[in-house]
Amino acid sequence: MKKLINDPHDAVRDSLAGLAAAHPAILKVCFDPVYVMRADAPIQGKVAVISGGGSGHEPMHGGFVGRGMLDAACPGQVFTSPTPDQMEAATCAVNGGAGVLHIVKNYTGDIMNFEMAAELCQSRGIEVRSVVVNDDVAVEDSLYTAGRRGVGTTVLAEKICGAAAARGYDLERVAALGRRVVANGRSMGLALSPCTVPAAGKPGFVLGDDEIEMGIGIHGEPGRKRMPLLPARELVAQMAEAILADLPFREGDRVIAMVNGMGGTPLMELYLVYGELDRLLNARHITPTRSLVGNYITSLEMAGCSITLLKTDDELLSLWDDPVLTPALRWGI
Amino acid sequence: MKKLINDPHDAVRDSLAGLAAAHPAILKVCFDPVYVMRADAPIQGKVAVISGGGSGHEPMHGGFVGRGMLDAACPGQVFTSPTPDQMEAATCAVNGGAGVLHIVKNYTGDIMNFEMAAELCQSRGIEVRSVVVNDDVAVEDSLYTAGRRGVGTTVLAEKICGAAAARGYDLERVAALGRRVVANGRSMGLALSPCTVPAAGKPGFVLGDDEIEMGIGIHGEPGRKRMPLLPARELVAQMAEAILADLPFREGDRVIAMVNGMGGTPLMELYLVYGELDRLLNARHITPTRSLVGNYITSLEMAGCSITLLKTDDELLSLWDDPVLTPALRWGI
Amino acid sequence: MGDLNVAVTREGVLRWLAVLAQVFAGNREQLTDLDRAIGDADHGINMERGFSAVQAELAANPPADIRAIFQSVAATLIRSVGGAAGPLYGTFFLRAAAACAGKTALGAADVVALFQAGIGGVQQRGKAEPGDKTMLDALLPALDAMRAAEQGGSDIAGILDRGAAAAEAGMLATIPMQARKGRASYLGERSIGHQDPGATSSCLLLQAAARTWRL
Amino acid sequence: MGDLNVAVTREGVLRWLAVLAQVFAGNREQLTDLDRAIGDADHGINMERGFSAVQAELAANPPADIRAIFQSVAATLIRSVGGAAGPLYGTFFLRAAAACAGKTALGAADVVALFQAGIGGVQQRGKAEPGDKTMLDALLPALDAMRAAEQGGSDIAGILDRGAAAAEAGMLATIPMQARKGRASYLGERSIGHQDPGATSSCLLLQAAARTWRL
Ligand SMILES: Nc1ncnc2c1ncn2[C@@H]1O[C@H](COP(=O)(O)OP(=O)(O)O)[C@@H](O)[C@H]1O
Ligand SMILES: Nc1ncnc2c1ncn2[C@@H]1O[C@H](COP(=O)(O)OP(=O)(O)O)[C@@H](O)[C@H]1O
Ligand SMILES: [Mg+2]
Ligand SMILES: [Mg+2]
Ligand SMILES: [Mg+2]
Ligand SMILES: [Mg+2]
Repeated sequence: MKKLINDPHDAVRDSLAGLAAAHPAILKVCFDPVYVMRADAPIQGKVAVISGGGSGHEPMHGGFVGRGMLDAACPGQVFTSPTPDQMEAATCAVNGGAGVLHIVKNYTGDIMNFEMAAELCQSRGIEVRSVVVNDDVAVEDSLYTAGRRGVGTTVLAEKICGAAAARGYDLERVAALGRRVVANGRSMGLALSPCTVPAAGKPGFVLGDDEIEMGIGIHGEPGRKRMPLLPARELVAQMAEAILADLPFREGDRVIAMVNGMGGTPLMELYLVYGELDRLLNARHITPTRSLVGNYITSLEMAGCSITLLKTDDELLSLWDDPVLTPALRWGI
Repeated sequence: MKKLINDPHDAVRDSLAGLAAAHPAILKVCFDPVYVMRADAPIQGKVAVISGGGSGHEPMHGGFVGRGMLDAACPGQVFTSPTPDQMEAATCAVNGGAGVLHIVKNYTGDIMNFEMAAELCQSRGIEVRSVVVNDDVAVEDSLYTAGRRGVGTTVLAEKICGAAAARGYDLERVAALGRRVVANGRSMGLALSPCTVPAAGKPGFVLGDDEIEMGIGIHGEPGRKRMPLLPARELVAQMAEAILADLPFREGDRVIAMVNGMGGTPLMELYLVYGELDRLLNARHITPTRSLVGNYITSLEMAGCSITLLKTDDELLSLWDDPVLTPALRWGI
Repeated sequence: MGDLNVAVTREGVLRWLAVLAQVFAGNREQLTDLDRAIGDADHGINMERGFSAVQAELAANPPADIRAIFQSVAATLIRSVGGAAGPLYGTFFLRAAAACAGKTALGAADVVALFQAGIGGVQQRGKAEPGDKTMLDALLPALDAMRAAEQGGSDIAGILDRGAAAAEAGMLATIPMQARKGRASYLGERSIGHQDPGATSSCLLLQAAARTWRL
Repeated sequence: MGDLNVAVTREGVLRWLAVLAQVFAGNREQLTDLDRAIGDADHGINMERGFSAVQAELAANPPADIRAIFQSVAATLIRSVGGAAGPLYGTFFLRAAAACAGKTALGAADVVALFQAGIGGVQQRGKAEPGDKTMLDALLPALDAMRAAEQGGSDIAGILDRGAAAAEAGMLATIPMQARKGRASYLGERSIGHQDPGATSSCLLLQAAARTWRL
């Protein structure tokens, strides 16, 4: 394991210290319990939007804290959900009296820890609503399982809910909007290589020289299948077909299209993937009205990518375009 | 070799097609010869700023084309300098009558190809000035060698010269500014793992399990020495010391500090490195007034990072803060 | 309710927790490897972090009685483990604490009541069913076995021995199961053929209890 | 000035270029491997790309005479090779073209003049000195040898043979050199012990010429 860290046990903390040092005007980091919050929080009268999850997915979520997006983020250990005390402290710190939205990715651990936190916050008299993101079409959905994983749509939900909160939407409306984003967003990913949790010291899985994992999760969880590496065009087609068929997306739809790197994929390849996706969408008469290409929800140094499509309407697009000022997403300010 | 590409020979083109598709409002891509240009170029009366170099360093340079930064970028084959016809075509396309600045990294190939292009442009009656970036302290400077490589300071020079051109500085002033940035910027990098040029199919070098290359170039060129992987704090200290001693930077200096990922390094590690750098600079009473943490000048999927420090003054800082709208660097717009 | 000489005392509980810290440190790799196969390769790391944090907290703020110990354990696990295991084992000890209210030592029936409350809490928090390939597939058979042993007149050591044996059988029985809860459920059929990490840590928890009170 | 039957004609030059395309395709890996050791692992790729582009261009737009061929080669190399090799070999052929102005066939002295002009161009463009561990360390000895052979009365085949032999010796002599120009110079002492890729491609260029006119 080769990593630019000091001690595996301090990696998350040391990294957060760097995040705080790099962006003092945007955010600050509190330790014990650990959370990242807007430098100017709480904003009185504004709904606060919070997210959190295991670390190792940077810039998610800490890199999305700032004006027009998250009020706070709670990073857990690498690939391990944060604990209720973190969400409780963050919720109390950023509550501006208008209630707090928790954006939660659908993993058993995240769900349970956020649930416990929400109970604790409610008992302190803070209104909390939760939106659960479960957009990964790689996982067969079923009433008899933990359901689908939350992946790329989380980024879009955080941006759009953050914009709505900044506009003054009330808690119910921001939560409803979050659910609408989740209902209209779908994702799928693949891995070319595994990643290594610092404290574990060895890769979470092993792939053959020409093998990829189609439908990979963001924690290195296995996906739909192992298969040989194919030309990018065919891999994009497989991912895009699965996504398009699922909602389903239809001719005439306008989408926000994200091509996300898993952490170890060169931008050159991500743009190549975007080019293939763009071509495929246009052939289906689906319009990618907005794009996002880069590392947004990663898995440490994993090589691979994911595609997220969000079917939009005028309201979602206009919220998407609203100004945002965070370490990882910034425009209009 | 596992890459998200179709055919190694088309990788650069396919990726540029994706860049164009993702950012139609910002830039367009011309093929034959290949260059990326601002969607709204030429801007009459404005000095145009152009850069170029081998591909594989994305987002550099194509990702820096847009308002407030580059008017055009000329991407070569992977790790191979572009050819004079590209620079000539790009220069003609973006020339707004106020002359064109070429920002060139100090590699023999880049120098010679840009030189030939400049001759061709001058013979067409276009005023061209060149700024050569040679900021890599890893290479011993000497009159008897090709000199130092151009690395991270290139990004800062492109931003600052682009801002100056947008403000209406004339060609001589923009060129002089570029030289001032080069004179005040220093960089050094290291690699944890190699990278593979698509057309070559195998890694450019090999490192042992616990070995790193200190002073790596951005094409996988060997650096100062092979050495064992040390804790990030010590690696940062070695890089920072080499940089600080070189200019030299002094107590009281204000710097723009960039921690750049080589392409395969998780953001978590880059922020950790920034944290260590910030601590070290503060201990020396050098103030990192602005920061940039992420993948800006990469080497395909190489794992590793580089540090760039630019000693600034009020003019440089204010130009740095000017609005910029490119795929990879954006603020104020 | 059993001979008080072999009852569960404050000291016994502390010994159990000390053993658990050792056990999870020693089985860190094994649990993480199991989680690598069908999860995200952190279960052993999570458990070790949690139970070593428990030791630190108990040393810093020694609780007065069994209930307070379990409350401290619950709070520590909840704030230090994270993931699925944190809330689940945290809830286990939270409910166990409630079941020990007002008691300075526990007899055989109290021990069974403690596990019943704790395991009920896991079930309520995680909403898993038997056969879902989770820690419950070790815990529920253990509870049944302990209840039967207590009704059959076993002493505490005997009860815990039977519980540990049943937990081990339940743990092994997770191997052929297809996961329907937790991270392993994303794997669908590919989860078959692997032992569940949480069932394994639950088995270790019961084996440690049996060892503690057997001595 | 040599028997016109063994003079360098338009057809001979085209044959040489066809051989070069094969030679660089066949030595793509070797040249790239040499460049991997002390450069950026692309020299073979660059040379193959360039000389196959030359073939395509010559087929599409057949030039009328030797000078036009060299002009076409120069333009094609300059726009297709990139890196250091593109401008250097491009300049070589640009100057070679100028040296052939007005000639339909070249005699022995013309051949030497051609190489002298071309190599002079490389020197001017790259500003390298002998011993800097570059292609010049193959080209300059070759030029000296060809000049001597021509003065000694050799025919074209003999001149090119001597040139190729000297280029090969020059190429091998780059091994112990420390690079002072080009990408390998960043390596300092670590460039010692490796054969220079550009000197190797220059040697191949001369060997191909010798082979072409020996037949
Ligand atoms: N809903 C649930 N009910 C009971 N146990 C569960 C549930 N979901 C997961 N588990 C248990 O948790 C274990 C995984 O714990 P751990 O690896 O620490 O958390 P995570 O899956 O969040 O990484 C699984 O092996 C399983 O036994
Ligand atoms: N200044 C120079 N003069 C002459 N030859 C040079 C010079 N710089 C580099 N070369 C030659 O170019 C070769 C490398 O070519 P190539 O790999 O195609 O370009 P690059 O170094 O840009 O990747 C070197 O091996 C060397 O022989
Ligand atoms: Mg986990
Ligand atoms: Mg090159
Ligand atoms: Mg786990
Ligand atoms: Mg090279």
